[in-house]
Amino acid sequence: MQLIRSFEERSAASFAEGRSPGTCTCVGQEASAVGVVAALREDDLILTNHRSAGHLLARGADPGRLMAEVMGRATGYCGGKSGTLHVSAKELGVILTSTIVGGELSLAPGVALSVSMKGGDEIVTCFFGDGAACEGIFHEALNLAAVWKLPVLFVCENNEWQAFVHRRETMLTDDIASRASAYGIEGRTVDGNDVEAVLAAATEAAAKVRATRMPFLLETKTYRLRGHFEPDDQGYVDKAELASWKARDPIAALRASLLESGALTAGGAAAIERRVAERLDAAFTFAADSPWPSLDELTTHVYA
Amino acid sequence: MQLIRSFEERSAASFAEGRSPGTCTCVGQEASAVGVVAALREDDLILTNHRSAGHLLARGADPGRLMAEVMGRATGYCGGKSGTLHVSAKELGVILTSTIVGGELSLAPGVALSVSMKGGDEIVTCFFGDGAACEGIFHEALNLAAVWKLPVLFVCENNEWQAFVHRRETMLTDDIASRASAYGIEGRTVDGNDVEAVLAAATEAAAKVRATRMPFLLETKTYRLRGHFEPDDQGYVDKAELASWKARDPIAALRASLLESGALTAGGAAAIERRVAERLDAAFTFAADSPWPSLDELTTHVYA
Amino acid sequence: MKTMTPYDAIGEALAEEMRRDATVLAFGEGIATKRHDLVAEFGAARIRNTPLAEGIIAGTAAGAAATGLRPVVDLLFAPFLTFAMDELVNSAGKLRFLSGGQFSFPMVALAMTGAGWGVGAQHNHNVEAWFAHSPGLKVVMPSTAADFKGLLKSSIRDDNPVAFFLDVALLHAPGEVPEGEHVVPLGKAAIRRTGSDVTLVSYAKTVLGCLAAAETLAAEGISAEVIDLRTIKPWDEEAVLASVKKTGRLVVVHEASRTAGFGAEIAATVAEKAFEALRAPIVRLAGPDAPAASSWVLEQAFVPQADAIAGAARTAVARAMVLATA
Amino acid sequence: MKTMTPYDAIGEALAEEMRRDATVLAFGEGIATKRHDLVAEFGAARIRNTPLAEGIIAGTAAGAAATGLRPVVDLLFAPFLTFAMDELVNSAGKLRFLSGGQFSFPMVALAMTGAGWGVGAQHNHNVEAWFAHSPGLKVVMPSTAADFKGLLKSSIRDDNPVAFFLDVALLHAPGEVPEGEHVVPLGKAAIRRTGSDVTLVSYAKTVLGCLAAAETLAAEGISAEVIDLRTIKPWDEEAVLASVKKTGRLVVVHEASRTAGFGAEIAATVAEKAFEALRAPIVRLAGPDAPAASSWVLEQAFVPQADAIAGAARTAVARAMVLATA
Ligand SMILES: Cc1ncc(C[n+]2csc(CCOP(=O)(O)OP(=O)(O)O)c2C)c(N)n1
Ligand SMILES: Cc1ncc(C[n+]2csc(CCOP(=O)(O)OP(=O)(O)O)c2C)c(N)n1
Ligand SMILES: [Mg+2]
Ligand SMILES: [Mg+2]
Repeated sequence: MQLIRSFEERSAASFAEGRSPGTCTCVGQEASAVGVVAALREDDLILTNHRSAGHLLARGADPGRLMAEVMGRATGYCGGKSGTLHVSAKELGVILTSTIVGGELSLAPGVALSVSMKGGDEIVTCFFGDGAACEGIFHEALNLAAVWKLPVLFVCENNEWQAFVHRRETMLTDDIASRASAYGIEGRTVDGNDVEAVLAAATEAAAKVRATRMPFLLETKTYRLRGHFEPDDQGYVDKAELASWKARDPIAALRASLLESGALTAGGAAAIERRVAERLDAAFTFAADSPWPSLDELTTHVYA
Repeated sequence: MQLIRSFEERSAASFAEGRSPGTCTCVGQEASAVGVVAALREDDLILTNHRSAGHLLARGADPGRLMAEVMGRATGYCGGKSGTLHVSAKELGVILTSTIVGGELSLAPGVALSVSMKGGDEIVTCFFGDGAACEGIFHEALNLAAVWKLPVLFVCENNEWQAFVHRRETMLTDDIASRASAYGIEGRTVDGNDVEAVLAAATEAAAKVRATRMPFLLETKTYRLRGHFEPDDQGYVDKAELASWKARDPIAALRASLLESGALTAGGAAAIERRVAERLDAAFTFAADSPWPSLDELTTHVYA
Repeated sequence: MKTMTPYDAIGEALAEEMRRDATVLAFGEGIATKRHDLVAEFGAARIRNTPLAEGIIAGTAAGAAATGLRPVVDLLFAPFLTFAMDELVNSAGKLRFLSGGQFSFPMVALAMTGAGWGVGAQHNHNVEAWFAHSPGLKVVMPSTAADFKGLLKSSIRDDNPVAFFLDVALLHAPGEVPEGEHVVPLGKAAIRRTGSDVTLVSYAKTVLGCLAAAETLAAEGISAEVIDLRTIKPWDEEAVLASVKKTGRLVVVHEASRTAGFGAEIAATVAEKAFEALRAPIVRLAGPDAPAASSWVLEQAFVPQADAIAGAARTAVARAMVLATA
Repeated sequence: MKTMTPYDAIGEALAEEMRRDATVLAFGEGIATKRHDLVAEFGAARIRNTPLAEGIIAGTAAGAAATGLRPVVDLLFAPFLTFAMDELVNSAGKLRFLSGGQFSFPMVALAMTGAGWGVGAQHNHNVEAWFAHSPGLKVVMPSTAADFKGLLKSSIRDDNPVAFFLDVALLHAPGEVPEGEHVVPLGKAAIRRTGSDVTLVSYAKTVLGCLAAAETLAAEGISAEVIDLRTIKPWDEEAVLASVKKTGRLVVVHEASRTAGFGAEIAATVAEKAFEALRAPIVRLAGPDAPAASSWVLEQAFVPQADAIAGAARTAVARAMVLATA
């Protein structure tokens, strides 16, 4: 979680200094990413979206290659062609990332169909936002996955915002998980800022999907603490709402609880921060020193 | 109801004789159309779909102009440009008919928005099928109408079929009305073959929409007694299922109950059939004798 | 040779490819109902009916294609593709490139279109040019039963997403198909008739109009070459340029609306690459810039007819003579 | 004259038209957040945020337009239009025709596109040709701040659905806008520079490349005419044909991918209607047949540059001289 947080904060700072393009950071949502990804098997597949750094890093992505991709360099996961918004890393099982909101939902059932037809027992996890849950493709994807009995763990990271529109402006209900019943499947809402709770809920949900080969809709309630896309002064955000969520920062909460239980010492926490900082120093240097793609790449990878 | 039934049966016969193009008949679904339309005010607006003859005739459409449209004649409601699948009759308040499944759902909220912005107390009724309820636009339309508080009476005519696919192959749930809760609105299911029940439910639902300016999802459970689109031998239809619904024919049921209660005599019933037959004789003759559109019409009405 | 309709040729292509390759499967709204022979042979897992939702049908095909399957999806009529554009264009068309080549999308999307059924512009809209303008996709539109079969087999084997358009007017008209394995490569035009005075380039139903026009013209001593593109993207530039360099005159014919139709691409390419060979203005004959009406008479009038094609060819030949003697 | 960005010019056009006509309203994903000055003046009913669902945004606009309102919808980026194609193409584009003229659809759909933000092909895809090929729609793509304002006002007043594309590279670059009422008619090109040797036709950001190329060419004694189409559909055929009849040479430039791009329509029309005037092959300069990459260097290289435009013009002028002396 600290690695994700620091990666995103450095990414924002690097943007502010004009050294890298803007990104959609997941600051505040780290517990959701880490809790869910930790509940998966290594051979399970993941689909994510424009706000992907948490999912990728939780899955073990190299921060250097990730930042290189953000910067559009040849050494990035996608050779610089993706940039920040559609980073896939097939070697990690993080595939088919689309920045079209709802794109991940449209693709996940097909990936699960491949798994099913091969007879494997892997499951497919699909991360999407509360905004994506407003797109028609959400409805189509959940319904098809239910009718075809496809092993998809749908994870809605409900962060209360859809770019510059508050979730409350887009739906009358509070929960998205409760929509599961419309498709005849199970759903559940969990505190997305409590990494232990997310891990427990995701572990249970993943086990159900694996055993029943039926989709499951898990909703993690969390909050986007930075803006939508750097730069974003969040001038449109209600200050009280933001403050109340800042007070529930998932990393601060985990640190406090670990310190209290004695599982972590102050020295240990500092050591983690130091290690993260060192790793990110190296990563950002690697990225910034990486070459640009050659102009031949304009037309490669268009046709197979 | 008899007019609709006879219109559709003659239309099918006329197709079989090569005198008119194929159509999507609504045989078996007359009670749903008549019950709902009778519950509306004359200034309420209606959107329908490919299976529209019932809605149009219930609203008072001239069977001659309707058949002329099916036949692609200049005297049809749309000058023959629509043909059977997208008949609108603005003069009757039956507007924006689309044969794209889900098209009616995409347009209805905008019509209701116009009504709302003008401050009128009309409501908008949108007829669609159980198949349309699988399209993403169903989800988007109900959600937008709910969030924007638009006066739309959504009427799902659940006839168990989506062209050549049984509804059970397309969803795990039995009811569509229960999806209303996902959007924070009210929904209700009614026996779509019982015209009195439909009228009562639609009257109540329409009153709620008119009073609250909130959408409502009404589901009429009915059955497509002829095939999807003429010709259709229904070879793929389960015989027992078809028979059980034939036994619940809405017109036969109504006739029996009216005869029993004494509200209708055998002579009265025969008189109705005779009047309908005369009217349709004239209508089909009018249509068949009507001129084709002139070739100039190829490029008229493209741009305003 | 055997005689069969394109509809049956498609069924045969599907069956053969499913037999050959266990990763091939097909799904769509009613395909399992309509092609029950395939269900009988390959089972319900490989021929599936779907919910009525084109977006997720196409998206599921794309997700499956990227992870080891070769799906064929039946999206019924071309205007319904409007509900599947994100999945076809943004996902299948672009995610190979945006991922730096990590994925490929071997899939085929079938869609009917064209005049012939009298059901109007929401079933009949020739949008092959949209897909030709969308990078990463291939586009096929056959005119003969043999090509329906052979091109579908190639499309299924191709590692790219293919939009495969079925002209409804052709679908149930029997034609000859070679016995045994019959594969037609993508991107190769067929010269349906050789000629030396004027080149008629077309695809799908209007190829028949070109052939009829060529017949008429022959009787008048005008020798027309008829090229059936078969694949719209990649299209066989070489064959068309070679023909125009020989004849000096080009008439391009398609049913799709003229404005920004694929005929414009053909004409523009020739105006750039065979300019010196041209002895007359390039003529495009195409549907009007209007939706298609249902009314039978209007629907038929929408499609460029043999008479008009012959007329355009005659004018081209005459004009060239004037220019040559000027 | 005052100086403002196209982004602000759009705001001004919206405000003026909303003041003038109470049926004008605007909605989209975040428009009420971003344009809070309009909310303040016109109220929350006329400037609305929407759920994240492009299909129903466009469909609601179509339904409202047919029943008395004049909606402007902000669909953000052009690739998101893929979720709104049914509503724009099948409903707004066709239901007027299919209903025999019972409805009209006075609505505007705004979408950004083009290189400039480094976010790749799912935000940057120039699809104006799709809409030009879709009957019933108009298509606008301005290059100057004044035109952004004046063409948006005309689009709002037009009784047809208009797809209005905003080139992101231009959106925040200040330019001059006339004071007071400023309306630019749809369908009229602007001659940005007159010339006699070669015609450069373009729209949106590549107009700037053409102007820079014309400058370079002038220094070499080559006189280039630069035409900014501004409206893609209906496009100003007359202006282009008149220019080509004068210069005898045509270079068409746009950022959209070359294959079946709108440049093909322009080239094909000229090859048909001004054939005898042509003194050199028609050249199209366009983006490659590939998605746009995010990486800055690749994104920039996608767009035809002034050097290449000047080069093409030089070749055209030289070739024509060769032909003339042959
Ligand atoms: C189809 C589509 N519409 C709009 C956008 C622009 N956009 C990018 S992210 C975003 C908000 C997404 O909200 P949500 O799904 O809740 O995800 P979050 O950003 O909150 O993680 C929007 C509107 C897009 N990328 N794709
Ligand atoms: C978007 C779209 N997909 C497919 C079709 C073809 N089609 C026409 S009617 C129909 C079945 C519709 O089922 P339903 O919505 O239940 O209505 P019903 O026909 O049963 O009244 C289908 C698949 C279409 N017209 N539009
Ligand atoms: Mg969100
Ligand atoms: Mg049905």
